[in-house]
Amino acid sequence: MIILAIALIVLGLFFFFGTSIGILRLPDFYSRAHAAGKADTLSTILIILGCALFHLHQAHYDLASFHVMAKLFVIIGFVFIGSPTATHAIMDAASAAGVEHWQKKKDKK
Amino acid sequence: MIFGLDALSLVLILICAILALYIKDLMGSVIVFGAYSFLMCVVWTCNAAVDVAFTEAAVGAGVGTVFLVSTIYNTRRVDTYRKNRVLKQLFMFLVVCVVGSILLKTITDLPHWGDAQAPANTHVSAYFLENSIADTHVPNVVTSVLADYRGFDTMFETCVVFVAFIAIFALLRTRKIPAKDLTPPHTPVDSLIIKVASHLMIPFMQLFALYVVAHGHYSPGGGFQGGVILGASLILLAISYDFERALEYLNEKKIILFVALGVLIYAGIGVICFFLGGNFLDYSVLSKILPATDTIMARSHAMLGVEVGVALTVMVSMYGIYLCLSSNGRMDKGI
Amino acid sequence: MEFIINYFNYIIVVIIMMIGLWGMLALSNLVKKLISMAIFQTGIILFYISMGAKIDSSIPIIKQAYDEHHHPIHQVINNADYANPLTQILMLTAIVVGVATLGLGLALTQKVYSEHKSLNEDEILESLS
Amino acid sequence: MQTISSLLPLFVVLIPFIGSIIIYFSKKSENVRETWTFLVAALNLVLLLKMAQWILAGNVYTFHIAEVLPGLPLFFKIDGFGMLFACVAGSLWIVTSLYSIGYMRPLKEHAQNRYFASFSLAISATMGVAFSGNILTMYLFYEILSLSTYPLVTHHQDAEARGGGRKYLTFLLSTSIGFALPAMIITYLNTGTLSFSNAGIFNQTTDPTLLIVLLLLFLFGFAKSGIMPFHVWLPGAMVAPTPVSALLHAVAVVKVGVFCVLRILTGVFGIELLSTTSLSTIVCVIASFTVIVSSLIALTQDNLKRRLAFSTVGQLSYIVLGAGIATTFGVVGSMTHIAMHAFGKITLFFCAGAIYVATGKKYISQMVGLGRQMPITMIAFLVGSMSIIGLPLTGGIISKWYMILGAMDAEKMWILVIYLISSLLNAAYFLPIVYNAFFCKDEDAQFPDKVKEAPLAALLPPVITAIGTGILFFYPELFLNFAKLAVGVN
Amino acid sequence: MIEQAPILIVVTPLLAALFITIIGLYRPLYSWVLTIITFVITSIFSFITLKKVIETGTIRYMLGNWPAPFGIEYVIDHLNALIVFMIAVVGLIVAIYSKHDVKKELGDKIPHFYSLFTLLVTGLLGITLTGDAFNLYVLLEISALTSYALLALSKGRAYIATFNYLIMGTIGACFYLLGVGYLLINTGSLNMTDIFVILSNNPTSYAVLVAFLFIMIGMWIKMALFPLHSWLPNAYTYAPTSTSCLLAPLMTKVSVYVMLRMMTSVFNYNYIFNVLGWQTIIVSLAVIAILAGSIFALRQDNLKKMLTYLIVAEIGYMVGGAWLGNANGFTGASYHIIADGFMTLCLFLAVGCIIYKIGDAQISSMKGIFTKMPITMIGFLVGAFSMIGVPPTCGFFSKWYLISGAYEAQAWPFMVALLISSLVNAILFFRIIEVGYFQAMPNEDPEAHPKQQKYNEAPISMLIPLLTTAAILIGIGLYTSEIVTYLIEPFMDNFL
Repeated sequence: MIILAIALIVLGLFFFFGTSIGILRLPDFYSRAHAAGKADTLSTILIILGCALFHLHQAHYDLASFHVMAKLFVIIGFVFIGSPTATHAIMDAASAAGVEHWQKKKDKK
Repeated sequence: MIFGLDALSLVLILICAILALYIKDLMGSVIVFGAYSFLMCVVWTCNAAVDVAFTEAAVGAGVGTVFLVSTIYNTRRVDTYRKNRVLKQLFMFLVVCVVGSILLKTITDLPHWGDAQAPANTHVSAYFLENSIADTHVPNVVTSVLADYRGFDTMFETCVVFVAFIAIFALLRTRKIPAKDLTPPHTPVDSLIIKVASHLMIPFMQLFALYVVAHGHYSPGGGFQGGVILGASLILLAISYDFERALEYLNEKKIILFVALGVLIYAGIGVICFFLGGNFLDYSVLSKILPATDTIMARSHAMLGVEVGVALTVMVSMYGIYLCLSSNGRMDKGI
Repeated sequence: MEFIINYFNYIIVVIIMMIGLWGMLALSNLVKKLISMAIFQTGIILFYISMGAKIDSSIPIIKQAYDEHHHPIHQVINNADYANPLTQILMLTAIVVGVATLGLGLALTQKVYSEHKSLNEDEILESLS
Repeated sequence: MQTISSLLPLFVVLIPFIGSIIIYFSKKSENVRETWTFLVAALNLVLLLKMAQWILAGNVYTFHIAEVLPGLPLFFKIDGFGMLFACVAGSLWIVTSLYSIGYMRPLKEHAQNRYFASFSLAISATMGVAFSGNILTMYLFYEILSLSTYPLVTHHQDAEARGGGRKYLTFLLSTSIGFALPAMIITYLNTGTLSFSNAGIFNQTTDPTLLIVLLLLFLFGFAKSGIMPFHVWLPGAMVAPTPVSALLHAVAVVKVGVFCVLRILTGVFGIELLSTTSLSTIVCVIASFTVIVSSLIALTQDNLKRRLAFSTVGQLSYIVLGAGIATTFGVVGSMTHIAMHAFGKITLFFCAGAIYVATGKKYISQMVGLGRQMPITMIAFLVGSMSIIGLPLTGGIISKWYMILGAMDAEKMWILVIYLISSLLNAAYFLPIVYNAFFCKDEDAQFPDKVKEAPLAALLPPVITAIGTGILFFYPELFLNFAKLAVGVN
Repeated sequence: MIEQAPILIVVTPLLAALFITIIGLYRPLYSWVLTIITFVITSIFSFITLKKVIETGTIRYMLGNWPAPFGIEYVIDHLNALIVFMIAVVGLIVAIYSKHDVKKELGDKIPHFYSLFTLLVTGLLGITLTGDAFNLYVLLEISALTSYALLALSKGRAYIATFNYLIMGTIGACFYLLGVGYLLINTGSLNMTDIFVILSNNPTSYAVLVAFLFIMIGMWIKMALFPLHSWLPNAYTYAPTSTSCLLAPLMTKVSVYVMLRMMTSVFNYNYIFNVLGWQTIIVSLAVIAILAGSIFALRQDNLKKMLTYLIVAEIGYMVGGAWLGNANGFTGASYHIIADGFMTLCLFLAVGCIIYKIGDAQISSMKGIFTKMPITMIGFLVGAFSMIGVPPTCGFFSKWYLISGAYEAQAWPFMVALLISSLVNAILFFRIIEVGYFQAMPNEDPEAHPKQQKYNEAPISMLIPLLTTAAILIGIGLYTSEIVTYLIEPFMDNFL
């Protein structure tokens, strides 16, 4: 169980790493936001899940720990709804404000 | 009490603070400031001040940022005016250095960080910790001190929120047609996704807020935090839909009414107390009218009532302030 | 190292407050002034909170045991086990006061902008003189 | 010698005050207003005389108004000196108001209500000063007097009046606040009391330098006494209408100034202290300097009223000088001189005003040969100037006599010289006027026969006062007794 | 009910503010009546308290019935009972006065104005009464926020001026909070009496000095002592009339009182004067403040702005008097709080009437004002004489005590500054009196003068408060000895 928890957390951290690289490297606003939106959500959920299992294991599966786990799941739900919506809202506003899309450069000749 | 985490976030906080003042784009500095507040929450959790962290997360990072953003939305993002005020800045820097050096010199006189025997931790606060249960049956000492021992402070604190709302309302509220340059650059997005999402979220937020208010006796939280979250849910409503929809729930008159009502509940409980022969805010005498409560439980119940009043005022005033600020007082449309 | 641990918070407090103070006095943009005001206040709040911290103590919520009639069992509470509640309450108040002031300041800023069409102190003073 | 606590003093102060309010709000009808003026003035005089006989019987009136500062009340205490001054002011007030009617009506001055109102307000303040029992009370009424005479001085409300009034208030207020107030406070902190007593409230042990500083502060602080260099306001205030100048220079203002100075010298420092220390000399030097210089300036003036003003400055310093000698005779003389000079000088002013009303002439050079047209006025003028110079058959000589006696007692011969010179100077700047008026005929017949005497209301007062001056020569006891009572000799 | 009077002083206006807000939603015009009723009740309660204090001495009121260091307590001694009474009366007078003016200047914001107005007074009353250092901070913020709002309810330059005031005021409040923090970290208590006891037992450390320093600086910013005064003149000049009439007498004076309170009942008086020994520095600061205030006032041609600079000068009086370190000086300072409160009120009320009728406060536009609005000018004159220090107005007696204190402390510069400032005041006010008295007529013709200006006086509801204040000025002057013997001296016996 503890192994699973640690695995989840590590996975989440990995996606986080990807997110930050994406935000830094990707060419234009939309792709960056897309990186932020998707991978970020996923990694958050994974990490929280890992924490939940970890706490469950630490607390020897008593009632209180399930209580905590329930709370954590609620948080997951919020992130799951909130984060993509926020990303969507930002992108929508951007397009409304008329931010250019990026496309591959044609060669000069 | 993890010193490492504390120190790390403090360093980050310093960076954020400097950045927030350095960045020319106001929106950027506001966002950095939001990050600053969140890091502050971490620090306070490290210092075992969960209630403060909670409040800061809700008020400082949440609502405060919204206020700042809506002001920038109504005014201007970057000010193009450049004037050389290096001299003034240098002079102020000297002043600040003097003050800072005075303060730094005292540091060594202060008790160590985390010293349980420091006078601040022994004299009065010790009494609170040791007698809160016996006096009020409230395990969360913060709540008991907030609402009972120092309840008078809290009443005026609520009053401050009330004042802020009335002041902003009286200042900004106009019924004139907006001037040209104040109209928003683009109309807010009107998308189904956001509406559905907020539909999903708002009930839970409000439920959670009520939990925070009601459960403040036993867990972190209380009137302020719950009230701010309630206000945030309303603000979310106003953001995701438009003001007309939001004002259907709470129109202008209701807002003012409820803001006053919240404080009135608080002060009213106090007044009832001295009509029952006790001092002002002496909840114990309420046991005369509350069924089946001894004086101690009376305090506990009265605290709940007080918290409700606080929550009401805070909720509505945060919402109202947001409406005024983001629409520059026209209350027709904002972000 | 000992010294650092003992006084690190206070040093940071002083630095933060001074940054905020400097910003309030020296910057020309009104919104920046308000942000520095908030920073200044958080500095003070940090000061209070740091003075209330206790090493290896938990949050100030008494772990209370109850008997079957849900009456609290009398137990002796050790002051050192819980963080100082007093400073936290004071700072709750301070935070709320801070955000109230911030809101009012922002409202004023909007009025100033609609009056002078600028957020910059120097520019406004020039337009007045 | 008993102390009577009675309301009479309060009435004497309040009646003119209430009168002024009534007068201010009385309608534009002149008769109503003037009836009120006379009623008030007469009532006041009656009360004064009633008090006077008790005072002469050797009693002292007191009235306790209010204890404004802990252990430092506002209260009245009327002894001979205060009574003397009050009687002078009260009696001359009637004459002056009669005169102002004769002066104002033909010239059709504006805002006469305000004029008469502030007039009686000034009198009320004067009475207050005369009756005050300690420095604080005196200071209070002194300030009220300065402020209430401001509308009188600036009555014409033109640029000239504004300048005069500005000078007037600047000098009076700045000196009283800048010098008198701190002096008073320092005195209080050092002695613990401010009440006058003939013995003086300082004792010999007080630090002499402090005493000197206080003396100077007081002398210049009450600048109404016109001691140089703080006399400037006096000629400046000549822009006022003539009755006002008469009031200012003969009755109320300047006399209040010297009254205060005398009170301070006799009641606060005390004659013994003055005479034993060097203070007396300081006072004498300052005063005699003023006497000589002002008389010399008076010689050069062509405007009659300005000449009179400078002669007033000189005469005031006479009085201060008399007190400065610090012998009983000297003090008695100077106290009496207040009355004598009041009668003499007011006569002169009345005459000047009468001339102005009748002919519109202000300058001495224009008054050549005036005696033929206006004999009565000029005779009155002659009497007045005789009294000022101190010639027999007028009251002036009595007071001068006493002062000279005092100077002899003090073996200060140089003061005799001062007196002599100044009297000669007085003669030099007064007699030519009379001489020209009677014995020179005007070549360019500038006075056609239609010029007659001034109207009766303006003519009567100078005659009355002139007669009064004469009477005072034969019955000087009228005021002498008060003065003797005040210093306690018989 | 009598023993509840102390708290009722504060609670009445608080509740009233809420009711005004609610009722104002439906009946905006009732709010004026409500405000007046409120302040009548408040003044009655504060008078009861004053009487009780004189009879029985210091009253301590435990809020929530918690014992002193743990709960918040109200401490009503002789001095702050008096000041509370003054605040209530001033509130009442301005409330009556404000009727027409508010209608004219604020239009549809009347209920908000009055609820803020009432809350401001609540804050000030609380500041004066409370015995708890942190509670004082909260109330300070309430009064500050309300005053920002009230000042900014005007138009034009008021906004930026108020913004500066907001920044400076927040700095002041934060400094105070910091000082309280240092006190807390040294003593572990917030109750003033408790802190006083602990501090007088313990050896005083450098941190205590810093605490004192920061509290003082905070208060000096709030009361606009000279180098820190820059926010005051503009903020008060461009404010609505009623607002400036309320703020000018109260805000700065209450800060001065807080300074006195801190010096006497939190820190040890001996500690301040014998251990620290800053008095010479601070008295010279006060001297500079007095002179600078007078000089700046001379340079103004706007009457209201001139008065604001006079406030700065008067602050110098009080700070200097308090820091002379002897009984007379302290008496002068605390007496001058009352006296100056009413003087400033009187003058601002008069200026308000003038603005109401003439439209602006430019001195040049007051020609012939004496014949135009005589009653207003009578009130103005009384206030002016009190400022100059003409007996028997109260200004004279406060000067009396201050000068005595300066003489005892051998502080000659302070003494000279006092005298100079009274002379400057004389010049200032007689300049105005001349303008109003002489320049009635374009042509220097006295005959034409009475007819040109026609009688045009402010409404009665503005005149009555003005004349009442004028009467109060003289009344205080005549009852000086009672005030000093029964109220100020017993207060000073506590620490001198």
